Amino acid sequence: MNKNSESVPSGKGESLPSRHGGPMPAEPKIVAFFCNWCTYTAADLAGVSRLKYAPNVRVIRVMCSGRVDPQFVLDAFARGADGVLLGGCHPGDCHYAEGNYKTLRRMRMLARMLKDMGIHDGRFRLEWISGAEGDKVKAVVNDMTAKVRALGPLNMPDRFKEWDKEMVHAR
Amino acid sequence: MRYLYFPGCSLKGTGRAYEESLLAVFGALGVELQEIDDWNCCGATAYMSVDETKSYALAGRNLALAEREDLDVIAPCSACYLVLNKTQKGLAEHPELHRKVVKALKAGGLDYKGTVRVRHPLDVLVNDVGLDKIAALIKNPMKGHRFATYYGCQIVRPYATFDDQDDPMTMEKLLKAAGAECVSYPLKTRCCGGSLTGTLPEVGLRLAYILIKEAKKRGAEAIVTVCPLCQFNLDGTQGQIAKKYERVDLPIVYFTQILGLAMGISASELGLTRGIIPAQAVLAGR
Amino acid sequence: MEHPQEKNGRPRIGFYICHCGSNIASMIDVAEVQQYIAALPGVKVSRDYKYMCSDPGQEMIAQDIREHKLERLVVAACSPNLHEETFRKAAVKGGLNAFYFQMVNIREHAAWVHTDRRSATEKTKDLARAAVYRVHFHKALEKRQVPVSPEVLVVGGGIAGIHAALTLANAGKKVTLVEREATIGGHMAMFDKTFPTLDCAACILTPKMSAVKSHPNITLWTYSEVVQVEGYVGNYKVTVKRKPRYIKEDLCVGCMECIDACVFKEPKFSDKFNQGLGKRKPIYIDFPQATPKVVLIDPQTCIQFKTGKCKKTCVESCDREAIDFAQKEEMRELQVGAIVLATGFKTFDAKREPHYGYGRYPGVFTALEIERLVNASGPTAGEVVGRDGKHPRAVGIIHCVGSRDEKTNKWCSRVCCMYSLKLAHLIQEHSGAEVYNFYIDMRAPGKAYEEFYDKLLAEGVHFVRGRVAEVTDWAMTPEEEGRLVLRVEDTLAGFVRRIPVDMVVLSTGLEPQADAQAVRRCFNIGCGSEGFFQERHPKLAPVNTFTDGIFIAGACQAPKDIPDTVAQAGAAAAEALVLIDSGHVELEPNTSYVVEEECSGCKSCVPLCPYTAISFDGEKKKAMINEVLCKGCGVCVAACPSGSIRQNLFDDDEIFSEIEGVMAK
Amino acid sequence: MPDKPKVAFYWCASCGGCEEAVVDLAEDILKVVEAVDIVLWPVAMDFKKTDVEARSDKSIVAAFINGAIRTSEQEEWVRLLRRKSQVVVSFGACANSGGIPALANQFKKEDILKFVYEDAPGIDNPKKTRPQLESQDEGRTLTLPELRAMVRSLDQVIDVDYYLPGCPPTPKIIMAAVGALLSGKLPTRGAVLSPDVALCEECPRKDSKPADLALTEFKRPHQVQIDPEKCLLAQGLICMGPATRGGCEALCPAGNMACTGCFGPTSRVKDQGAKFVSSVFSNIVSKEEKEIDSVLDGIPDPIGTFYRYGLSKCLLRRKLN
Repeated sequence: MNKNSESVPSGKGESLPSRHGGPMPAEPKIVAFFCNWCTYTAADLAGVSRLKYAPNVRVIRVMCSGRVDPQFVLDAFARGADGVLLGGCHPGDCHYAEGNYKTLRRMRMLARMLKDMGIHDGRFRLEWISGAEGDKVKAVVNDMTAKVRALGPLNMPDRFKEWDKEMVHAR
Repeated sequence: MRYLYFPGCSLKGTGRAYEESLLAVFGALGVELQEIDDWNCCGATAYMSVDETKSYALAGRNLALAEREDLDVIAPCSACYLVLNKTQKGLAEHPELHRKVVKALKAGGLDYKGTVRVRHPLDVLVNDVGLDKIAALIKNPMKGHRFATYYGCQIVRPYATFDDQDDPMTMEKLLKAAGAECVSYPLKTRCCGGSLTGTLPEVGLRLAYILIKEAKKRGAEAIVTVCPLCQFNLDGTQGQIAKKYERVDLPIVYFTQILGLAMGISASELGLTRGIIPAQAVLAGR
Repeated sequence: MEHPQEKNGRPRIGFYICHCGSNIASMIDVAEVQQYIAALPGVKVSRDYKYMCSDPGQEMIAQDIREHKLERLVVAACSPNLHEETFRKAAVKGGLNAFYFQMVNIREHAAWVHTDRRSATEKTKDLARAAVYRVHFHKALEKRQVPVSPEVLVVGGGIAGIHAALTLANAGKKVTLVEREATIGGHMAMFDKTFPTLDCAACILTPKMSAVKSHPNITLWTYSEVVQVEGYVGNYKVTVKRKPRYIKEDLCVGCMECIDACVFKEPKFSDKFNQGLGKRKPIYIDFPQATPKVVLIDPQTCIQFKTGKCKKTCVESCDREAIDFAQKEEMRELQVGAIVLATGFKTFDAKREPHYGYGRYPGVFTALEIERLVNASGPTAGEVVGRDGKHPRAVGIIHCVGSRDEKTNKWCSRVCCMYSLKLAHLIQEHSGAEVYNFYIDMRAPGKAYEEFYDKLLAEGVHFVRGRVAEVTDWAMTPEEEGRLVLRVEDTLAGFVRRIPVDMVVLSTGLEPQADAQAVRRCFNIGCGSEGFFQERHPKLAPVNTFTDGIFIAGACQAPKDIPDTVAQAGAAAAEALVLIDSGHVELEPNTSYVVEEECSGCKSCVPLCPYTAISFDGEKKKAMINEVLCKGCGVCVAACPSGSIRQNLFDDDEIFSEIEGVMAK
Repeated sequence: MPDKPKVAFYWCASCGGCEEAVVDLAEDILKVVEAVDIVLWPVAMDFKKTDVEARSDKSIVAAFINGAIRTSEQEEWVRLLRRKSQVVVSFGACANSGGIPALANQFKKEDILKFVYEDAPGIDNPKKTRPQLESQDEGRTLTLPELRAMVRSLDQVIDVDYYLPGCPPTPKIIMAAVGALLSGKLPTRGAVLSPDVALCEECPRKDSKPADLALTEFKRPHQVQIDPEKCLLAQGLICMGPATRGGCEALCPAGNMACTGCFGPTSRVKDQGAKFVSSVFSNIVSKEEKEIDSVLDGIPDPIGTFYRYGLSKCLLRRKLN
């Protein structure tokens, strides 16, 4: 019989030791879904303008922020993302007329659910960034990276393993 | 309507007439001014250039005292208004500075979150009280009186919070409501020479002379100001101006004094007898 | 041609990473990434190369596809917005379907924005791995071909719109030119002369205006506005509002007898075309060469409209019976393949700089007002006089009003230095006054521009380098009495000067039109942060927008002078021609489709489609997507509660695998 | 005549409803009993663990296991059954995705124990006694299974071959599954033995669903007089039908109750709650954050609503605390 069960889950909110265990915590990874017409273009513009920002974001291109299924957000967290960022066109500016409003509605609900599941609200962010706002890409990425770094690693894959240790044969 | 009141040193000293007229006018308008308990020097001018952090802490203490009440602060003196606003803004924009200042404040049992709004009486009168309410209380309009409005350098620069930086018009609106006329006075935000009369008297005096001469030339019977330092300088240097240039004899009054007169408050209550240059012209017909 | 996939079901993948000279290689260890990806399952070829987009680079890819029987292609290089098409073609050249390819953006999104080589390299590995995971799920697709409507809409009848419309019409295309004002001509029609040649603006513009009017291929709709744009490249449906001018346009010949006959004997109302410096009657025409030469009635000032009790002498005077008080606003629809937007600019509101006294001192004018003053057909017939009727002895021209200013507009408006020189010349010529130019820097980069500046210097116009602090009527000397004094620090002489003048000209800058945001929304294009329309690429696609089939020309894109505007209008017309003459457009195959046997008919998707591409089949009780209407946003795919809608290029499998790929270790 | 195929039924963290469902087969149960040899069924027959242990591996043709995995004992049992069985059928919502018990994944184990043994109304336990894994009684050592820190679906503990969805599975799909099993006509391993189309397909209210829900508020069942004909979502009720696998013949909507999602998602969906949110909330009318929020306020317990039967299978598995 496993006597170790009380330690799972940790009981200290989100906190979990760094995935590398060493003194330096791992750099956070943020998965971003950027819409092709505004935010992805803005990120291109930031590049062309040689703005410098934190290397923590991995951008996945979608045609419209409205393509982003809340499942993608949960899946990104479940696979180890420390933060998830959504970028779409400003309200009223959607290339597809109103896709971003659909995003907004879903994501307001998803944000509540994430909170209820104990994920800090700093880890999930929806931003409207137009194609001209390369500087906003920089500002948002830097700000979010700093905040997520301060929250520490979320590290769901290791948590899953940790949680399953209470079973006789952890799968 | 209730506000906290930060008088600063001038309004208790050389600018007493400003305080008397301000309190009288606000009283007549039913606006309550509650003097901040245990306020200290705002930290104007010299402090800032000697030790910035300390001077922020000094000004910050006043903001901290004010924050204990949930009220806007009225700072009638231009220098106080500027320094308190600068401190408010500085603390909001520089977290490190804010941390240091709060540390100093905590040593004195105070704290400052950054929620205080520092307002100028012109702003409050026009935007909170409203010209309609003021006009309704004008019993004795200043018909036929012509003034030059003079704002000085500090209340619109560098922060133009309630009026245009180059061509402020709030005072004109108030004086018009009081029945007076305002001459076109393009020098309304130029330097009065105040800070130079001590160090470079020649220059300071010339600047004051230019302001007074131009106002007279444009047919103003007095310069109406919002700043106790300008008032003191323009009023107090006219003797020297007479020696060096010519006799000018132009009364320098506060906008609150003119408003008060129009509201039917007596000249003595409004401190109109305190000026070096007698305000006879202003009082004509009352 | 299709290759059989490997036995384990994993396709054979080729991976290529570009150095982009040193653009990428200086910040990303491309060799390390290349080796790392080479070790991933399914990757059969992994290479790095100096310039992947070059011919040898593309040839190498095509060769590898053939030789190694590659079934998927991943290229890590610049943004897909730049070279996605290039590598799709390389794939096709090698015999692979173009959509078995995925591009990884490691230049704009990594090399150029990071400063730490280690973390930029790690990020690149993550992004490349995601693409390698993703291509596994790619499917062979074909672009859709859609026919293009052969007509073009040009919006805005300034010199840009005029030139674009004429170019297209001369190439045999049917063009509709829509202009908001009652006449075409735009700002250029207000000018007297043009710099640096000083040829008369009207002389060079009016022939083009009449060419527009008489061209058999051009339909001219003035006093009209575009209110709605639907559809997509090659197939735009445009709704235009035609405002009533209360004159039957086809009957009026522009004899102007009605104007003479108006019950108002004298012009009484502020004349907008003349910047308020002149007066007009309620029935009027902007200027003698207005095109179309058709009068209009302003219902705000016309007695008949205000009281219904006018003698209507205008009606009596018109033997063609062209006056129609009952005219109503009309909505008209157009079907066009391409749109050229040439909506121009507005000038900076000089009242926003109160220290220059515009609106306070009658002696202060804007440059556009002076254009009308010096114009022979203007309100003073070209005589330079102040509002007080006096001739100025000295005139000060202040440059950069509303330009190069942190407080207002940061940009250089590009034309003000040159038009200030022109106005200086004309004022001096017309009035003999002393003219002062107050400038920050003289900007005269253009053919014969610097020479024009030299000419002005030789003509004795004064140049003071310094930003004017204020314009004031505060006189300090008898010479200044009753005049306007410009206080300025002369930064070449090194002291503050007071220069008395009688007339001040504010060289106001160029701004986006007040309704630029609404217009860009209507046409679904972007604006830069300053509000001018955003071109697709600042250098390589200056007249294209991010919406295919919509092109921009002239000052709506950024301030520019007439030669540049005309050149850009020609370019926009050429781009529109390319589109139309190709006869069809190719659309990305990223459409969505419903898997019929999986659909429960819940209708959740139906209202979400902005293009009404989704319908509900009442017989089958299933949703259906019309592929022709679908634009591929994917909103319905995300919203299908049972996962029964798929999207080509962005299917769930593809995106989930990308997530897995970026996060895998 | 060869032996009849051996079949086992077992229950874990469940309410007993799944057992009831088997009984609900009515006379059909007799056909089952006729056709198979039941070697384990704790609710109805007296077999011991040792009986099962004594059987050779893979000697049981099929084990039907209901209930979520919450204790060490359940874990032990299902591993044993996995070893002894050729096919394991996860039976019902709790086994499939955690079911109602998995809502406990929103709470810490300690908080649950404290509530149950100390704070719950009606508890009289001044010594705060808690069940112990081991205790002594007259010289004998008594043991109790351990409560795990979280609730798991069956397939989070052992490999599962087939799933029968529902809370509980309906007699119809049970019989279909048994039939398939006995005839050897089983679908691909891992399949859910119910149609892979969402519930709306078979809902009697389907035709009354408007194309555009244009949602402006959500109501809870007690706040509204439910129209028995009209689509429930169109009445502002949260009906999980569009995001829930069909097969139940829309029992709840037919009974004037909104679907709560017990059949789980279709095979194309990884996370039923997230997918439902993605769908229904896109159809809120408002474009303003504040207005949207006030519409969302109509759903006071999102997790309990969207993951009523499936929190174990939420991609995040449990609340972090």
